Amino acid sequence: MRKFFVRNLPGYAFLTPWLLGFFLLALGPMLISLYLSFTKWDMVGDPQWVGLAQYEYMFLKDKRFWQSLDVTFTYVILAVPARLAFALMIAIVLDKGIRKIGIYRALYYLPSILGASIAIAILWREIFNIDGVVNAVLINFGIQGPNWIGNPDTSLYTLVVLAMWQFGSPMLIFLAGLRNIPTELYEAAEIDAASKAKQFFSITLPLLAPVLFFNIILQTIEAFKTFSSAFIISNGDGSPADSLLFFTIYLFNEAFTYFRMGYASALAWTLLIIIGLFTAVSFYTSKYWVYYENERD
Amino acid sequence: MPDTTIANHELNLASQSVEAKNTNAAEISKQLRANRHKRESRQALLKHLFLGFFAILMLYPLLWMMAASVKPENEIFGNLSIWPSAFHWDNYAHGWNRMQVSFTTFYANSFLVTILSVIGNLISCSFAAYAFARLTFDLKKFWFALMMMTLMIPYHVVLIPQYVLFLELGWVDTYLPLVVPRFLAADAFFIFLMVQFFRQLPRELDEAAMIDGCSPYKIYWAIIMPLSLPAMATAGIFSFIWVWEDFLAPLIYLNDMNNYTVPLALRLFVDQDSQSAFGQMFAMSVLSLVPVILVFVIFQKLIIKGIGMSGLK
Amino acid sequence: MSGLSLNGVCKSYGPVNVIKNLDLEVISGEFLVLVGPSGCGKSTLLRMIAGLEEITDGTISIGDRIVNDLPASQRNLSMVFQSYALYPHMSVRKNLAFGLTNLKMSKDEIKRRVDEASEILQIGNLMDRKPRQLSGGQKQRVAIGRAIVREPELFLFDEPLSNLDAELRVQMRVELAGLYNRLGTTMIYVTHDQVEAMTMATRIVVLREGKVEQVGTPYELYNRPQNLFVAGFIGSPKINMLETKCQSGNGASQIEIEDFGSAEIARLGSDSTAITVCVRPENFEINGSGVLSAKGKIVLIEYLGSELYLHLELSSGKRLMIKAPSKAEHLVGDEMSITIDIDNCHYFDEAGLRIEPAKMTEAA
Amino acid sequence: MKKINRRQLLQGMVTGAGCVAAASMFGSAAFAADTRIRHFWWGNPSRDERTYKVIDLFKNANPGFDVAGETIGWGDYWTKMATQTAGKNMADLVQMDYRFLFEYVHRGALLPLDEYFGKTLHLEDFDKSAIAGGMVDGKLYALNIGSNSQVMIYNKRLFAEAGIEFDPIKWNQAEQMDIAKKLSASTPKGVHGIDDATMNPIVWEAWTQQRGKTFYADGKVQAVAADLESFWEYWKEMRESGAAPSADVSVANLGFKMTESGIVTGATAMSQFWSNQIVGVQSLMKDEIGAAMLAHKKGGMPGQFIKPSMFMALTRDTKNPELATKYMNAWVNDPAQTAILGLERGVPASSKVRAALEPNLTVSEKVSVDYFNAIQSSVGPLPPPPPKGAGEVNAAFIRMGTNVILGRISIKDGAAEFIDEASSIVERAS
Repeated sequence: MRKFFVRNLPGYAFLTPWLLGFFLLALGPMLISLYLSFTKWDMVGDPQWVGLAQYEYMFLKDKRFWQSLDVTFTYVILAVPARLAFALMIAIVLDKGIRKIGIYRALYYLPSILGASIAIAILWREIFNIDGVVNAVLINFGIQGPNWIGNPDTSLYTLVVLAMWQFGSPMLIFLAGLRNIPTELYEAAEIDAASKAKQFFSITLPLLAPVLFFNIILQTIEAFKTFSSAFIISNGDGSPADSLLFFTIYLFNEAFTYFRMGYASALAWTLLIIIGLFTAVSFYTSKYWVYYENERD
Repeated sequence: MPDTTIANHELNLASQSVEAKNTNAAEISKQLRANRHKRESRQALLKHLFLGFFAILMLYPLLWMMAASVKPENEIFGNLSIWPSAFHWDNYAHGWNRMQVSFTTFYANSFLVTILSVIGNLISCSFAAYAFARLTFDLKKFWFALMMMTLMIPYHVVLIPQYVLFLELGWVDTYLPLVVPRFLAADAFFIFLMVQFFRQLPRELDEAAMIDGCSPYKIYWAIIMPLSLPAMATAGIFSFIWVWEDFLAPLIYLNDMNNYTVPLALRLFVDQDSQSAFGQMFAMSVLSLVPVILVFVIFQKLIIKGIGMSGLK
Repeated sequence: MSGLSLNGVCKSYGPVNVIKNLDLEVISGEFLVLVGPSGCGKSTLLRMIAGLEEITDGTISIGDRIVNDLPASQRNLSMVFQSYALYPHMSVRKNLAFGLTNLKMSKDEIKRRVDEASEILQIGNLMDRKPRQLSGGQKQRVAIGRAIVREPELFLFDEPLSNLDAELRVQMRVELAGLYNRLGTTMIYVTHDQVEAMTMATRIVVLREGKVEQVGTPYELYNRPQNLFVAGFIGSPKINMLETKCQSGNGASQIEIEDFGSAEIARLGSDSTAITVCVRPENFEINGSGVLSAKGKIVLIEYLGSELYLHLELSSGKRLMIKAPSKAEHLVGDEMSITIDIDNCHYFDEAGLRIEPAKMTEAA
Repeated sequence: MKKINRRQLLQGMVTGAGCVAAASMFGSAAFAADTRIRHFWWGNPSRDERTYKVIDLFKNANPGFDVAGETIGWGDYWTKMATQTAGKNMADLVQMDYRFLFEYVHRGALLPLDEYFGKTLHLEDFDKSAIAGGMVDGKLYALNIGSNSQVMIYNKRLFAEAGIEFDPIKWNQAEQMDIAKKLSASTPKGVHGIDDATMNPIVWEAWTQQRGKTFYADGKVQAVAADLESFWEYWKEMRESGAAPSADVSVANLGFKMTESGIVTGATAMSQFWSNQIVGVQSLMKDEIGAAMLAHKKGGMPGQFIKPSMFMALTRDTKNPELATKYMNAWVNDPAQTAILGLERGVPASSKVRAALEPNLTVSEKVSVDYFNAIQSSVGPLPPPPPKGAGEVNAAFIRMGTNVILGRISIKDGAAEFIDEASSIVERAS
């Protein structure tokens, strides 16, 4: 018994703040929302138990649910690779003996600091308008571009571009990762007459795999949870024509605009399970492609 | 082009007699070096041009915003120029005092909340990370998995239950709902970051300290913390930026304008169906970025170091 | 001063048993070296003694106290790590004093001990540096200094010299031996390097796969290895092992070794027919004329200055290592004949255990 | 009792976690609930300034009582309100919008005001129609603090340059078509006559009423697909003739933001708004603007109506309804307070107050008041209160309108599909 305490006391002592926070701020609320997902609750009266009805409606009848899945998955599939590729490209250019790297690093991080302010929403509309900057450039090539944000066929791409533009944090993480690749490896490859492209694919990428993995996981979770930027650019409701109906925006509107907290909770749990599955699969497959230098534990 | 020049040189070199080669060696190597310098500086120039072009692309929105902050109200929309026809600097002065409560108060509130939150994050997350990375106890893996899962929770769902909790505690319209969760390690990202960092520190240090008579508590304080300054700085800066910009929690929990934080105050400028004050809103937006940019610029080297040492390799 | 005893100590990680029911008595004041191939559990054993590793079963006692559940800091011992484990953020002085301040010792006493240690190790000029400003050898000294200042009952060393270059290693070896002579405290020292073990130990423990193979003085281990493993592990270059057919009769045994022919020796203490004869490289007579002689061709010569090692290939294809005086003139490809020095052979049965010839037993 | 125990338990749990110090540092100041009320509104800097002044006046006049003003922008207002409603922590008085009023009343979040008539609340000088707008099921749930009506704001300079003369109160849809075409033809390239209303539910609602129906009746959708087809065909002609901008330009302003309307960006010569936006639109423009009614249907019924633009409502969570209604009363009747509030929230419903404000109006305020007075005889009755789910139907209309304007669905199919969708939304919500 004494041994049990000696063994566990320090660990749990240090874990106490987190455990408290976990139970009070995460687990408790999540269980409440799990309960709510089996009820109908308009946030004013008392919740009414409806069993699986919310989930049934979601999967069998709700076209907008499937639309929101479509939008979210398309976004995740486009934006995450685009942002990471962009971040990696810039990081590689910055990593190779550039003077004044600090200035560029700061400049490139700035858009990420701007986050999802009202200013960005207004600006983004100005840029992608029918007579905005993008079309002004395109007209020089004889192309009359559409209204990028207003057109349901193109609106999602403007958000992908926004995601690319705010590539600051993955870039920083890549930069740190590149720092840790020993130069000797490139010198050895140079002697082995490997081309730059070959060097990238056979040295940089494999050695960066853990960093890449970390970035992919975090960025994908973030992308699934995308809210602020899409919210302000789509007028808060996923317009035009539901083409920006991200899962979180749908969820938010169901809860806070249409007072369907029960249904919103069911949506939330569905999202949680989707992200959870993705993460589990990523971790499971990672051992086949992520190479750790010092495999331990 | 430069490559062929060098190749020619080398051909010439080969054709010359050995003696001539010796006498000319110094001169030729000087020439070769000069060529290489030229080629390298040309490459560097290209790189700088490329990076500079991108930087401008990156910067344009910020410049536009700064321009909008001094433009006449009717010039802001439908106008992509970053050079205003007239400079309304008074947007800044007027914006600062436009509300019932001056921005001085909003800044003071924001700093109070942000600094307390950063401290809370650093203490509580490093506690949890130390336990996960260094101590042994039952169910460790189970808790770790749960901790990772909290990263995935969509915030809007827990909003209502959390609100009810804080309401029951009588904490609404105080800073407690904003600050206390940070003292309870609510932000799992930082725990994860620190766990990665702590794992990189040699375990022998802990063991040496154990033999030197340190309890786990003292090891945390006397060994792990002093060695984790870069990681602490990284977490501190990220949490500074995120808390400073956080808007949803202050919106939900703060009622009295005297308690508002800067991002919340910015939302007071714009109304959908009557007179808005966009110029002033942009002026204050620009000012609200200043602390964040300063923190980033001053500490960015530490961030790189912090991430670099966090074992993400 | 107190001894240390391990009784029936076991350690397992899940299903893997790293230490198997191990008994060991450490005599107070001795310099005990734990040696063995990597993975034999020697470091684990040391860490269990230190209290850094829980023990699965059995007891560890220091003096009369059973210390199984005692935290490392209360076992009154100190440890020097392979990586030195100096606190990177503290000056050398602070590194030395850190453990003492944890004991709430008076400032004067701390200063006295730190100064003394710095004098013993001659690191007075380094006291205000940080570990990263030190060379490998200096770090090593500081690490030892940190161990000394605590004035413990027991010193533990975990391969402390393996990160040093060859020259420094020899130097530190001498210094450590000097330190031991000066302090006279019990020391337990883990290494995989048998030279370190042989030169410093008062006793050596040879470990393999979590079990003690033999405990003894360096002389005993070299001259009377208890089994084939110890015979093969101790001694450099490695001992030569020869498969032998043996016929034991009354008062005598007849052995037959391939390439060498057969001979009659004193009766072996076993009726086993398959015996392994082990001969150290220095126990061959070159161009000798004994009973057990063989001819071979030199395939490689290692010149060490003071002596030569000849790699000899016998007609059966078996290779032997022979030590020769450095003055001897040999060339690769030369044919030569050798004779086994029968009096300095070791015999092992099929189970790998040592067998004594009768006359030697009588002699002993 | 039970509630207090639960609170104590929670407090014990958390303070036990070592937050005692922090809690005592920031802990909420204890206040007696019955001498303090909270007033929550969505605002902008100038509205907030006026409202806080009014609060101070009230506090000075009523020593011993406290009013806490809480404000945030429109977009965030409803999120916060929903959270507070769920937490049973609504402010005593909240600002309400017509489109959300019925949702909140149906869910039981608001209290009727009838019992305070003649006691703390005096509405003798109010227009009857203005009071009616806040009635639900025969009870007054929301007090009108400003009225408005639909308006077509037009750019006087462009109209003058094109040489257009028209009667802004009487004009009909055929005339509107001609004027818009003429404007497009005679203004510089890129400027069109009118904003496309294909996606505008407000214009569509007026169109329905002009045809003798209302969007909803008896809590069900009454509008029919045929009317919607004719509406969309009308605007299709506008678009295809160039009288309205191309679809690509029109879809840019789905949020119906003032700053992105055609008249403000300069893309068109007229745009549809609510009349309380006139002052705001003028502030964003260099050209002078005028106000016209939405074009009538020749020989049809009136499509426009006068609607409360904002209400003040008493919530379920109030602790002191007497004080709250007293505050409300001063807000709409007290001469000093109404003078400060002015027209900022819309035209006041009290004739006495309107008369008192008259002499001090600015130019654009005068445009707005004149317009309001001019339309009185040309508007129809306020349509019946929308059922639950009306907000969602609005959003569905915008979605379908977007698909129609971009030709992603035919007008016929779009109209049929929308009416179906609207019906099922209303059904699900009830």
